[in-house]
Amino acid sequence: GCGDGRAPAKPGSGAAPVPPEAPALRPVRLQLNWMPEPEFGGIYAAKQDGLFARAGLDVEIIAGSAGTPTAQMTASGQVEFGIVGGDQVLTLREKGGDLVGLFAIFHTSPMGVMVRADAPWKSLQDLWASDATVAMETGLPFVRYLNQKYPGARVKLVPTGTGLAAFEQGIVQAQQCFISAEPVQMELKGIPVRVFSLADGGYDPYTVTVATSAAFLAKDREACAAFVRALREGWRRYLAEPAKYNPAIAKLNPGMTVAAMDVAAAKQHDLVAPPGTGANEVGMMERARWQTLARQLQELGTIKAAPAVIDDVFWNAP
Amino acid sequence: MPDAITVSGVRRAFDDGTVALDGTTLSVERGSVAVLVGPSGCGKTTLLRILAGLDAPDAGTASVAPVAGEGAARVSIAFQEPRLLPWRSALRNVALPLELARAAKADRDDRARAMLSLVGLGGAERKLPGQLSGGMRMRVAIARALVTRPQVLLLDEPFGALDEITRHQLDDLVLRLRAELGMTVVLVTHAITEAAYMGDRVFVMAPSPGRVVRAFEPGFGMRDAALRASPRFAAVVADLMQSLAGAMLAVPAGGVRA
Amino acid sequence: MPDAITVSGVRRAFDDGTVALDGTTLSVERGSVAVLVGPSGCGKTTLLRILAGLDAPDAGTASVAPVAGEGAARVSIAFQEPRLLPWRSALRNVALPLELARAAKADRDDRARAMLSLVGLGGAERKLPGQLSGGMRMRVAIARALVTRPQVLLLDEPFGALDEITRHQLDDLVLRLRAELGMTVVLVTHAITEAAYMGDRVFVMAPSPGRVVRAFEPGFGMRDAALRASPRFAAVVADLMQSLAGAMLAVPAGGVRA
Amino acid sequence: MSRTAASSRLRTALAAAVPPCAVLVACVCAWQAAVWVFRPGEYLLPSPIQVAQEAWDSRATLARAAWLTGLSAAGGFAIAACTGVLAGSVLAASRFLMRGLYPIATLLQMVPLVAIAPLLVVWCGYGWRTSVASAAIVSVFPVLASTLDGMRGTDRGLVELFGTLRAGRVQRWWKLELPWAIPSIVTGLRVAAGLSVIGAIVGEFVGAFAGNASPVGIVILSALREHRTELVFAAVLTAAVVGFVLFGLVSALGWVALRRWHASVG
Amino acid sequence: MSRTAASSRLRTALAAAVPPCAVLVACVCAWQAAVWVFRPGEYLLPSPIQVAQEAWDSRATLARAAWLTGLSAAGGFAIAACTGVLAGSVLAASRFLMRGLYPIATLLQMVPLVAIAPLLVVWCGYGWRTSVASAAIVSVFPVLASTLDGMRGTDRGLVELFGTLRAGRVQRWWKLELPWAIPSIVTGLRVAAGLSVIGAIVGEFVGAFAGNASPVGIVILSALREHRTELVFAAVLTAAVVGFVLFGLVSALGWVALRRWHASVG
Ligand SMILES: Nc1ncnc2c1ncn2[C@@H]1O[C@H](COP(=O)(O)OP(=O)(O)OP(=O)(O)O)[C@@H](O)[C@H]1O
Ligand SMILES: Nc1ncnc2c1ncn2[C@@H]1O[C@H](COP(=O)(O)OP(=O)(O)OP(=O)(O)O)[C@@H](O)[C@H]1O
Ligand SMILES: [Mg+2]
Ligand SMILES: [Mg+2]
Repeated sequence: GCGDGRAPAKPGSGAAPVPPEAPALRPVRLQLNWMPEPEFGGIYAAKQDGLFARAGLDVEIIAGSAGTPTAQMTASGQVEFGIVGGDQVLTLREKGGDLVGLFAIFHTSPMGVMVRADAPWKSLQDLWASDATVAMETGLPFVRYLNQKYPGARVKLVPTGTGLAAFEQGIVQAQQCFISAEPVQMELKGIPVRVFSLADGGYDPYTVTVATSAAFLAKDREACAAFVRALREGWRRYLAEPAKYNPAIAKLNPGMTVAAMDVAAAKQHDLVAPPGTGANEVGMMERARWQTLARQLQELGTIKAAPAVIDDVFWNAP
Repeated sequence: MPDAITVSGVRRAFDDGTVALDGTTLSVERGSVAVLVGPSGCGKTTLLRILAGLDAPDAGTASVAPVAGEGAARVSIAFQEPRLLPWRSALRNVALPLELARAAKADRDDRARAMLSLVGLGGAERKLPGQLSGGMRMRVAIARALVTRPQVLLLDEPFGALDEITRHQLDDLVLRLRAELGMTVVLVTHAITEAAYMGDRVFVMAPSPGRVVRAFEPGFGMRDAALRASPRFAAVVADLMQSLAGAMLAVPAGGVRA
Repeated sequence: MPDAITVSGVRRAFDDGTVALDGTTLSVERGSVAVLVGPSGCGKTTLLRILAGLDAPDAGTASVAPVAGEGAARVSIAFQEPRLLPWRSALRNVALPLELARAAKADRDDRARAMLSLVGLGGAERKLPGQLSGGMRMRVAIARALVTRPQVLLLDEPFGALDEITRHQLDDLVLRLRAELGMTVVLVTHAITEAAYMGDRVFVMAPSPGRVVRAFEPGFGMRDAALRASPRFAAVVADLMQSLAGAMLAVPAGGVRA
Repeated sequence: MSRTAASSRLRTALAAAVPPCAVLVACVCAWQAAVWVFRPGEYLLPSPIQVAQEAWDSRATLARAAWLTGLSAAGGFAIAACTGVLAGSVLAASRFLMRGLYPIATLLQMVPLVAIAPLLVVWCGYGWRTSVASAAIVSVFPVLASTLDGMRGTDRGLVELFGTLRAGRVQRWWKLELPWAIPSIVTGLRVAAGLSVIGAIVGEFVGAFAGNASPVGIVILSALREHRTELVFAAVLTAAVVGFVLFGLVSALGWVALRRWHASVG
Repeated sequence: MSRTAASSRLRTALAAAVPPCAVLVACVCAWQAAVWVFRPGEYLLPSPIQVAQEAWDSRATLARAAWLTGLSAAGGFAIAACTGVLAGSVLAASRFLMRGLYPIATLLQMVPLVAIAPLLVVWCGYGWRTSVASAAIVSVFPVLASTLDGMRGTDRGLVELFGTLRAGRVQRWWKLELPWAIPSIVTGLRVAAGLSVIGAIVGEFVGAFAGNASPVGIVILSALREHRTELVFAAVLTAAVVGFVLFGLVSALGWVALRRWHASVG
């Protein structure tokens, strides 16, 4: 497979085999926060096509799972790069873990709340005023955000640990989701759903972000830049032709079929690269978005103070 | 009197090849005292276990004739070790058989207390087994065997850990209860004088394999202190001693090893 | 000869109020055999445990004079129960003290085997304790106590579960080893004849509380089968029996209860 | 007389408390020293002082969480204790049942809770029932195993004795095997007491309501996601306190049950 | 002679296998019947036939997962077994240590793994090390507790005997207390064998894996996420099989160790 080993790219695994006389590749590790899925499609595309190798890097992609502490691993230098949430960059910095965002996979946050199509609620506000049972990952800032935005909430919050079974069974009436994932599954099962987007609701962080530690960035800015450039090219290729890469990714994920990946890839396309995004703009982050996030988190009480210099928090590689 | 116990041609061989009993034959009249003597390891305990139904012969038959009365009280055994429940006081250990037979609480405590004082442990009712001396523990076990007033009593060297005077008292206690209840008694002992004193019939056993080599009737009617001092008694003891010495030298009869 | 063991004014009261020993005084000459007799529960085991260092007197002193030689072999005790390791064969149980003293393997097996055949268990080396009869287990324990060739030997009713002939053999074995090793022996026994035969000195104890009520010297030099049959011997036995009966009736000397 | 006894008992109890306290203090000091020396970053390992500060600040939340989780754990423990002792006794009574059911019982403890969470939530609903069920499932096996073990170890001689006394099966169980197995059962219960807390917390991870009154599991989950490591540690310590209380109760009960036993064997 | 012995031993082994198989078949039938009668919905409780079908289809994935998780569980179990027996022995040797450390040891089993995952992953790094550590943490306490328990139950008479024979502390441990405690330790190890599998899986839930290594925990998570309940059940059964193999190995070892013991006490 393409995920393992630090050996130079193998013949047949990509478009551009590395010439043997090339200088030794620099080994770096990238820690995912979930199993291999289309939301990491560009990463696998870059690996498969030898883009990392061409950039002088031997990238080891490490799959994560439900509780993998990628933010801490990245901040402490266990791995060079990790997938974290934008809000994690800010909260961890306050605790002494100086993460820096390098590449935002989703331009628009894919977070949403899904209800059945025939549910009575017309908006998040409606839902929050009801006494419905809602499955949410409490502790994530958006839950605080909703609670603060719609005060006097009566909804009953429960964990998401049952997967979709409780939603399907009707025991929970609303469920936190990635717009590109759970709703698709429900529709494939013949259960029509509606989704309230959180981004539309005013909370739109860079939800899936490749980050590194400030220390590594300071030490090896060039490697970081090379890594991000390869990643950007990988994403460009993946967005153009996900079906070319999905079979290899599916091999690494025991639970997900190629067909499911193809659907998810299609659904996420516009969230990663909204119409009109230039080829060199995928993954680029805006200062204003980070500033808004910092302000929102401060208002929620998740962080005590916004970072003094917002430019320390992220770095758009040239 | 009919026989209460008949053992005929019993053989018992253990897994490791030891033949503990072979061709053992004996019978015990109802209401009489049978004594088993023999060298250590000659199969006395094995035989008693077979009679108590705790072990089964590989060949031959052993039967304890059924008698009237409540089932539980029929056959009583005192093992070579005390086998007391360590968490129960002496009194409650003695009361155990009555408790298991669902006797009324007051009744069983009274009977247990009476039996404990008959074995000389009047003051020790509330002691736990760990607080008793070796001989006291054995006496608790004897009291437990007697408290049900059984019709067949199997005693495996119960008095070995007792001083001679206490032992004489318990000998007389057993004889008295025998007379009262018409009890059949099988007693294993190493004390030749005790064998002579107690036995209506004494069976001398020889080892390798265990078997009866002599059956002997001392023929004493009344037993009392005077008997122990009499020359008749001394003669029987000497005779028995001779038999025992003979049994130890007996040629193994088909035994597998010494 | 100097005293190997001195006990003076020893008192031992247990938590539950039982006074097992009070004002017990005795001494044992080096190389002699002291015998303790007394009714069941009079504190013999307690006294032996104090001598072995397993229990401590509440008042008074008890001392076993130090002797030359390896420490581990100094004092040896055979308990009233066999106390064998259930997972070790007879041979390996006997070899245990040598093993703990780090003797060479071949040597300790030889010595253990020799001792086992001296106690009459020549064929039973490989049996586990669960496969031995009660008397055989006790003999294994005795062999274990003797195998280190100790200088002080404490025996707590070790021969109670043995037939008289085996018992006589073991009596003679102990006397022989005593002569060979210059061993000091303290023997607890319930058999008056054994007390008379073995004892250079016999201490008669009375209960409630336990104490020595008579010290007695049979004064036999050579012991052999002829001695047992002699009238001298019978007289000593009768005398001892009398003392024991007296001890059982003795007025409690300040004891808290019967 | 009785006054002296009472005061001496108090002194014994105090003396018993010294070693764990000493070790605890040593541990805390070591932890603080480690934080000073290695500076692992607050987001990884906060110092005991920070944790104590956070615990104090969140005392109301933590106390409520401890109460809720404690109830679930205690309920699950009680169910596990009864079921385990009964099932262990039944299994000990029959060779066939033991061979047939013991392996099935081991299955119980090998099912990751998250895999059966949907079933559990559908059966028990959200709320305390799920965490009680989870606590019971997690802690039943040690009780069962140690009961089985203790009963099967009953002295053969005493079993024979009961046979000759024609004791019924129930009598043998109640008067011989159960008392004999008590030391072993108490050990099993001790293990179960600790496990029931973790079981309750894991149950809360999938099936508890989050709100003003959140149990420990929810507090831990939220704190983890907010990177409030001090609060995570404070909540874990709260769970430990709950566990200790349960453990202490079991030990005390066990001590009472064992007292006579030990008096007799020791 | 020896041929007969071998064949009779085979027959005994077969006879021993009958009860669990019978019970297993009964359980599977009951499950199938429940699915037919209650129709709970495939996403909640698939039928055994569906699970078997899925298990067969994913056999390569599951076999690999079983191997990876089995290695972690076995590694963690081995660590827990050694640590538990040693620590239990040390604690049994000293009243002070027991009082001081036993409570601390119970703490270990009350810490939800997810709470210390960051520390664990940062210490152990990614890959199998985290799941081995997690398996060891989860299963060490039962071993410790049962070792302690077994050793403290050593016959007082035999301890006295060793005292009079002037045995050293190590000799007493090795030649008396350890053999005496073996039945109890084996029970603890059995409990630990099952727990180590769940520990490994929970470790996988928080761990990270390079390459295409998907242990059971990952299969369960991704199947849950993808709503493939049959695959979840198939993976859970795979975990159970791994657990049974470990359990079986421990039982077999225990049987060998106990054989002489039982021969002697039984
Ligand atoms: N479970 C067993 N396995 C193997 N051999 C055994 C077993 N039980 C007893 N034996 C052997 O059977 C023989 C007779 O044992 P038994 O206990 O009946 O002797 P005994 O006459 O009662 O001896 P003692 O007077 O010493 O109690 C002995 O050689 C003993 O080793
Ligand atoms: N641990 C204990 N707790 C309370 N009382 C005890 C304890 N050990 C012994 N005793 C009591 O002390 C007295 C003497 O006991 P000991 O065992 O010394 O008697 P003994 O002379 O050896 O008797 P035997 O000949 O029956 O073995 C007995 O009354 C006994 O009940
Ligand atoms: Mg016998
Ligand atoms: Mg005694």
